[in-house]
Amino acid sequence: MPVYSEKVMDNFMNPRNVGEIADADGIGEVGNPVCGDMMTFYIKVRDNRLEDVKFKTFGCGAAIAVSSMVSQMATGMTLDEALKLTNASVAEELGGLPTNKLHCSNLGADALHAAIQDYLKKKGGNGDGRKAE
Amino acid sequence: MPVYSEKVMDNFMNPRNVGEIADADGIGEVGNPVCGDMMTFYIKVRDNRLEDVKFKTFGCGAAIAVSSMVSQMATGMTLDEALKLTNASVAEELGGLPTNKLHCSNLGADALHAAIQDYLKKKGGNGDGRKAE
Amino acid sequence: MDRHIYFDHAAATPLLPEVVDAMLPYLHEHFGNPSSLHAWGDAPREALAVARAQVAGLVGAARPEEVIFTSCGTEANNMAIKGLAMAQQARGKHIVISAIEHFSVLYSVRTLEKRGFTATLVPVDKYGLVDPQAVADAIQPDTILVSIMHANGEVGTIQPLKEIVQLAKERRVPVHTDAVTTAGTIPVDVMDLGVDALTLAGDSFYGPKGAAALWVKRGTRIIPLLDGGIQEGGRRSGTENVPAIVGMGVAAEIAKAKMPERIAQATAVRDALLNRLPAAIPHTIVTGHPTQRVPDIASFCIEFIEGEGMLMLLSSKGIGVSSGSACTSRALKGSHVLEAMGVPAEIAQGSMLFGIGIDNTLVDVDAVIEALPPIVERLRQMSPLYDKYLKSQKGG
Amino acid sequence: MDRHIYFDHAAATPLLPEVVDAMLPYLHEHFGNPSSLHAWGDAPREALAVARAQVAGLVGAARPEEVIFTSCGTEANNMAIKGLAMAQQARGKHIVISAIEHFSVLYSVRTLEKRGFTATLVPVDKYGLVDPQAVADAIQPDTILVSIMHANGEVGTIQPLKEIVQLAKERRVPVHTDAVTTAGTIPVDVMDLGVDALTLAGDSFYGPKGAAALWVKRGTRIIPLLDGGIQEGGRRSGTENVPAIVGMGVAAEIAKAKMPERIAQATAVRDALLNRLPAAIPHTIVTGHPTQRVPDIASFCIEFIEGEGMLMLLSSKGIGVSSGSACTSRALKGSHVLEAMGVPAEIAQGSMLFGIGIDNTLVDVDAVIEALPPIVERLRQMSPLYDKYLKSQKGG
Ligand SMILES: Cc1ncc(COP(=O)(O)O)c(C=O)c1O
Ligand SMILES: Cc1ncc(COP(=O)(O)O)c(C=O)c1O
Repeated sequence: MPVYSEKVMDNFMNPRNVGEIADADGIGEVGNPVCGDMMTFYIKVRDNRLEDVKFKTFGCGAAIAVSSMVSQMATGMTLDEALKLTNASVAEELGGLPTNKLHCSNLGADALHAAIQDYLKKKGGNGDGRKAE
Repeated sequence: MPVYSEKVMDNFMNPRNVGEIADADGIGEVGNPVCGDMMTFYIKVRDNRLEDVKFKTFGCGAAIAVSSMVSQMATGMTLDEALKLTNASVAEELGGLPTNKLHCSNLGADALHAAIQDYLKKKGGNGDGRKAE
Repeated sequence: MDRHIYFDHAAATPLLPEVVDAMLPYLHEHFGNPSSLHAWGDAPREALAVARAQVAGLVGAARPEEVIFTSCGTEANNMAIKGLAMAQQARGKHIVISAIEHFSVLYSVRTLEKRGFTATLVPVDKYGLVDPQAVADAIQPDTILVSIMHANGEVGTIQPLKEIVQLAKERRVPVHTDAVTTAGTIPVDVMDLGVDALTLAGDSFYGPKGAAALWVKRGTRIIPLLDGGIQEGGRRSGTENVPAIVGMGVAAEIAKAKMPERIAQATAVRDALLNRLPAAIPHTIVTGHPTQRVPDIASFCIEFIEGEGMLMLLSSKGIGVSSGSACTSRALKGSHVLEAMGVPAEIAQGSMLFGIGIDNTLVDVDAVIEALPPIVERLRQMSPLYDKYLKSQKGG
Repeated sequence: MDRHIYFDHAAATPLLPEVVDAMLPYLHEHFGNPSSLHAWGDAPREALAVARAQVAGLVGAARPEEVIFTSCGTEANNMAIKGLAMAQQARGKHIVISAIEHFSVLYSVRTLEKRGFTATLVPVDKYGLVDPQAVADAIQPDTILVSIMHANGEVGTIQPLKEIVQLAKERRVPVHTDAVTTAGTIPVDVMDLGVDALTLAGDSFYGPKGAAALWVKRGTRIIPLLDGGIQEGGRRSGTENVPAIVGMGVAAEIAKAKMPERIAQATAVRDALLNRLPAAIPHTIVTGHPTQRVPDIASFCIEFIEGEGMLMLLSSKGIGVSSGSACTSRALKGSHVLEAMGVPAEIAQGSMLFGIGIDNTLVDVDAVIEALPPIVERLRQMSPLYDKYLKSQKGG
């Protein structure tokens, strides 16, 4: 019995959207290598939608698979939709995670949300009148 | 690995001198069925020697083997020799006993000694001047 | 030995061929550690999950995770008594058990008494039955655990456990039961019984030595007995004995499937022994309950002689039985079970226990009925007690 | 998988064919209970005696009766710590251990702390070495037990145990050692070491799971962990796991006979790994002592990445290794051993442990040196830490 579901393994072995976006609209970094996991998400926003999502992740197989899955799920979403993306839906989409790895899915959603917050903050700071929710 | 040595088994399976002596010169009874072992020894004395020794024993295999061995060792001994017969020599003669069964060899020697004491007491009581040691 | 008739299944059961076959891959290629994250961990991890479900299935547990594998029934009982009591000690320090519990329960309680706990030992009647009301009456405001065995391994009496549990629950006291004698033999359903924890052992139902289990209802707090790593959900550390656990799982599944036919077969052999032995040997007493007893134990006391001699002479005829508790026959103490049932100590010395197995037949009973009477007679001829009895009869 | 290269012998060892062969009769015809007094008990009882002598022989014990069989190393360690401490508590309640003990020692001590004991954890240096003088200094008038492992299972560092024992003896404090990592691998002699109790586990030297032992010097008082019957001289109750114990005995005998050749072979493989891996992969640190280490452990930290991903990708190439403690790789905590050695937490996340076995060769090392660098490179490309490092280099 492998520790991870097939879908987790696929996303771990062949992670999608690894990398960074040089001129990202928002960057979110969560976690801490001291605790074993750290994720950086990069987003490109166009018409209030996530046009591109990339990540770099330091962490276990689950952390990498979660990052890959979050990036795929988020791409194309509106910001509001992406902000509503939950750890539970990520874990579900991955066909489940071992209980002791569920925190990885929290981290994935958190990193994405942090990148969006970063974008909203910067945008607010640019003076176009839109405030961070 | 059998629990008992060959010699114990032989004396248990084919105990020598089982029985009672109708006109015994001395009878010794030790132990208590409540504790699991009880032995009765009967002796016939002639010229200060044990001419005949018989026993009845309620107890484990070791108790029966010890009784058999004590009866054989004692037969032909002078009373003094028989009184010096120890539990250790009985156990040795049997090729050893499991540690948790060593008390059986005590019982065997004790029963024999009790029978001799009984004889000596009766004799003393008969007024022939010899006292129990 | 001309014949080989094994009648001591309470002491050890032979492993089913299916059990050994299931174990072998885990002694060969699947030797890996179930905690290993690489490929070598996969098969052992899967095997543990399967065995856990099989064992849960045997006792009607809702969730396989409630099954904690241990190395033996003794460990499971120690864990249950010490672990449940220690987890509840803020609420109280009083424990209720019966007087006829297995030593692993009894002495675990004794150890807790050294740590400030107190205990009430509920008595049994002459059949070895615990009165549920006596358990209820023993419960105090500070009682935090009741442990009553499902059936006794020496006399086979089955306790009215459901009633006991109900009365304990009304008083909000959790109940553990040692089901080593029953699980795998008669239907045992943790939901139906209503217990909070239950001990079972694979080697009592044709599984291997080295695997047993404590089922603990979800939500029940228990302090581990073995501290360490993260195996068994952190409740029982130590590398899992995968081959033995696999064997226990398979044995559990087979026990469940074959239970009705096994019960029918054992009952026939048991009843033949219970009827024929006292008829063939005067001064023989059946111990245990006439009807409330497990199908695979026939137990007696044969008066005026001691059990060890009997069983060794029977062994020399190729027949294996035991005397007193199979597990403690070297303890040199009279059975505390028979004592609690009021059997006089000298009579208890002649205890004889037949543990009936799946291969025993009525032909085996014939062999016992043929072999045993001369052995008893021979030992009685040697016995000063019998002597006294005969003389008293003559005198009287 | 194209190749199968198992390099995780610290987590599990395959059973030797001789070991399985020796076990089989006890899974078949010799299924009896060693406590049984009839013929079915004879072979199992004999087998236990033989295994006890074999295990005693492996560790230089004077008397086989000093060997207490347990179900696993964890149980032996729990028994040692709790049993020795509880037996001595009238004299004091302070325990000295090292900071890098196995969790079964560490958490046993934690449990005792809840029962009023206190403990000093002696630190280690960057190589994982305990300073004997630091142990001596930690000893207080109320210290009743010192437990220092013989060698650590994660980094392989061998402790100066003899010196530690000598200093403890001068202060009249008994010493236990967890020798799971060393017994069966390098010479371990209880007399020479001078210890009072020693833990060893059969499954660390090609024996089966389910059998381990605590050797306790005659005359040393110890309170049982498992209360109950009369097995193991009353010190460890529960039906003995005969097949596993038999297997451990045979494995012990073979380990002793083949020790020199096994050491030579493992050392060659270890040294190849220790030399070639850091050369092939930049930013790789060897953990453990440069010379005072067991022959069969090569351990590293590979910077900027986390161990689990590495070992899973290696597994997909047919290579089995582990990260952190084999027993605890699912605990999700950074290794307490590396932490105690002062390895920064993020570097400790990249720990990688090769447990070298009797079948590993230099060809296996070639395979690792071929497979691992691209895996590391790939994970580093994904790692934000590596990114930061590279940018800092450019910046600097
Ligand atoms: C040093 C050490 N001690 C004790 C143990 C515990 O052994 P087990 O898991 O067999 O209980 C281990 C396990 O690997 C170990 O490495
Ligand atoms: C009722 C009962 N409970 C517990 C045990 C202990 O089992 P083990 O010896 O496997 O530890 C026994 C042993 O026969 C038993 O009969």
